[in-house]
Amino acid sequence: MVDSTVMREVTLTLPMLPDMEIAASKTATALAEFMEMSSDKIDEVRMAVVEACINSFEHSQADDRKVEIRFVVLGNDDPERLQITIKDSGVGFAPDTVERPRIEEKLIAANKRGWGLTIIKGLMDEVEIHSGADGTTVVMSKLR
Amino acid sequence: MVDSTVMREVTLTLPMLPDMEIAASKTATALAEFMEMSSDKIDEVRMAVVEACINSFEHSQADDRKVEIRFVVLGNDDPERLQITIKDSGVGFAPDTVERPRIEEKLIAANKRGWGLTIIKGLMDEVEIHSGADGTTVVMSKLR
Amino acid sequence: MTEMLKVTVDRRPPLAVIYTEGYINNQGGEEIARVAYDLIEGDHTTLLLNLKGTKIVNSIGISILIEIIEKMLEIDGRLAFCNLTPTIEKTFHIMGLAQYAQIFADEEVALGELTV
Amino acid sequence: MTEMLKVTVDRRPPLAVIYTEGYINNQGGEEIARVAYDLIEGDHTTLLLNLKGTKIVNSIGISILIEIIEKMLEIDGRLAFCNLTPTIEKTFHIMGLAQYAQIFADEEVALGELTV
Ligand SMILES: Nc1ncnc2c1ncn2[C@@H]1O[C@H](COP(=O)(O)OP(=O)(O)O)[C@@H](O)[C@H]1O
Ligand SMILES: Nc1ncnc2c1ncn2[C@@H]1O[C@H](COP(=O)(O)OP(=O)(O)O)[C@@H](O)[C@H]1O
Repeated sequence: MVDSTVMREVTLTLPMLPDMEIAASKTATALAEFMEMSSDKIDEVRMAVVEACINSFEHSQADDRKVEIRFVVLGNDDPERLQITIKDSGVGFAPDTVERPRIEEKLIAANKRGWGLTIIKGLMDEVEIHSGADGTTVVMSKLR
Repeated sequence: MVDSTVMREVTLTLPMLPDMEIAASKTATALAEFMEMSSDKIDEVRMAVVEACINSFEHSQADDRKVEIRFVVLGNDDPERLQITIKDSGVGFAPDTVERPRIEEKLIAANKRGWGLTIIKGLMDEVEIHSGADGTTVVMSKLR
Repeated sequence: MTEMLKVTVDRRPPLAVIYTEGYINNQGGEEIARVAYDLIEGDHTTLLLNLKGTKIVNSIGISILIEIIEKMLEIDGRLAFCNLTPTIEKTFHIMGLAQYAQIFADEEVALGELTV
Repeated sequence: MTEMLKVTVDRRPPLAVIYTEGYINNQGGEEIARVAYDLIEGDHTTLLLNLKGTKIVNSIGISILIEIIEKMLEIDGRLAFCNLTPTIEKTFHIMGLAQYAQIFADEEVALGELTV
């Protein structure tokens, strides 16, 4: 990751309840607009945030039913990168064992799900997933 | 205040830096939209949130340079009320000694400022201000 | 409470255009599927999903759209899309969905191609 | 970085219409004031502020608008507003500002009234 200073840091704590991912996507929009990111890139960030949130909502089984999100604007003189960290304290999973979904298979499979991580990786510039018994942390970022 | 249950609670921590009030206003929008508040009321909430944030930014002198915001959707069966608490750990002030600004005077005065609290009270349904040596907490709410 | 997806339909047998307005999440996807299956029962074999009013989708919603595509392939019909936001279009490409469902810029272009 | 307010002007001496686009905060207010004072110097005595492109203002920005109103009262000119969002209009009423600056629904109505 490029070395740059934190210019702004905002944290958001969301309950794992329907539609709350939209709150996260709006907060992300505010920071991305502050950075003067293009509206297409802002849209990509929004979608990635939504996917990471619903993954925590659906899969984490976290007892506290909360997701913590940290938005950081990084840059040296100007905002260069928006880094978003989405953290749950759930059961975790092994990211390396998740198979990349293939549309030909999904079209005939009973379970058509399994696209979230693929979408996040496709829309963001950098994605790291740390997961274990303490929960899951997705760190993703987008260059301006 | 009407007795009702917390249906959703979202917290946001913002740095006291230019434009960060917009992040708070967007998060507020997400919750107000979730409640299906009318777009005019949502706009009123947004403006009140902006005013409360910039008051903390400008006047609190808080060492941590942070504002904590709590958004709570209250309701028994359906969302009834959006309560927003904006808290800083600054120097505080005595709300009762703040004079209500009068436009005739402001028009000829050197200092034309002093409208924030009046606007907040005018736009929200309920406003309580707790302030002291530990800082200031504004609790405001809007009925759907 | 939960922002509901609004779905409207313009029937032009054997084609039908489905318009959406709002967030295509779990419920949104199911609402579209319900409408699509009704149309299929009514012998509409080409469905055009006009997403002009949809600025945001999630992967659960898209999974339900994949179910509809599967169904269309079974009956030798087809599902096409138009008026996608650049991000939704990019997402469909990331997923490879674009191979199984045509994507058109707008409804005029789509109808021109789908009705020949 | 900070979302800057865009200000454009349509000069129709002795009137001028000022159009804004974006957030009227501290800097936004100052930008409007700069433009307004230029117009006043250029003998424009009636200014119409069309806020069609402004969905949000803050009280610091409005305080700067009060300065402009003061200036206009001094020179026997006037400042009027049009295309306010309901919330901005409500705020101006809460402040009593509406007594010192006329508020019109849209530019057509405003120009009709201001140019008689
Ligand atoms: N925050 C999380 N906590 C626990 N498991 C997760 C989390 N995020 C993803 N996973 C696991 O990774 C799998 C793949 O996730 P994803 O690609 O988003 O697809 P989907 O959510 O549709 O299954 C999930 O099915 C789940 O098993
Ligand atoms: N969070 C706060 N911390 C300390 N003082 C405050 C705070 N909010 C308001 N005040 C005090 O109350 C006064 C009135 O505030 P307000 O009505 O918003 O007008 P303005 O911010 O333009 O002065 C401020 O000038 C300040 O002295």
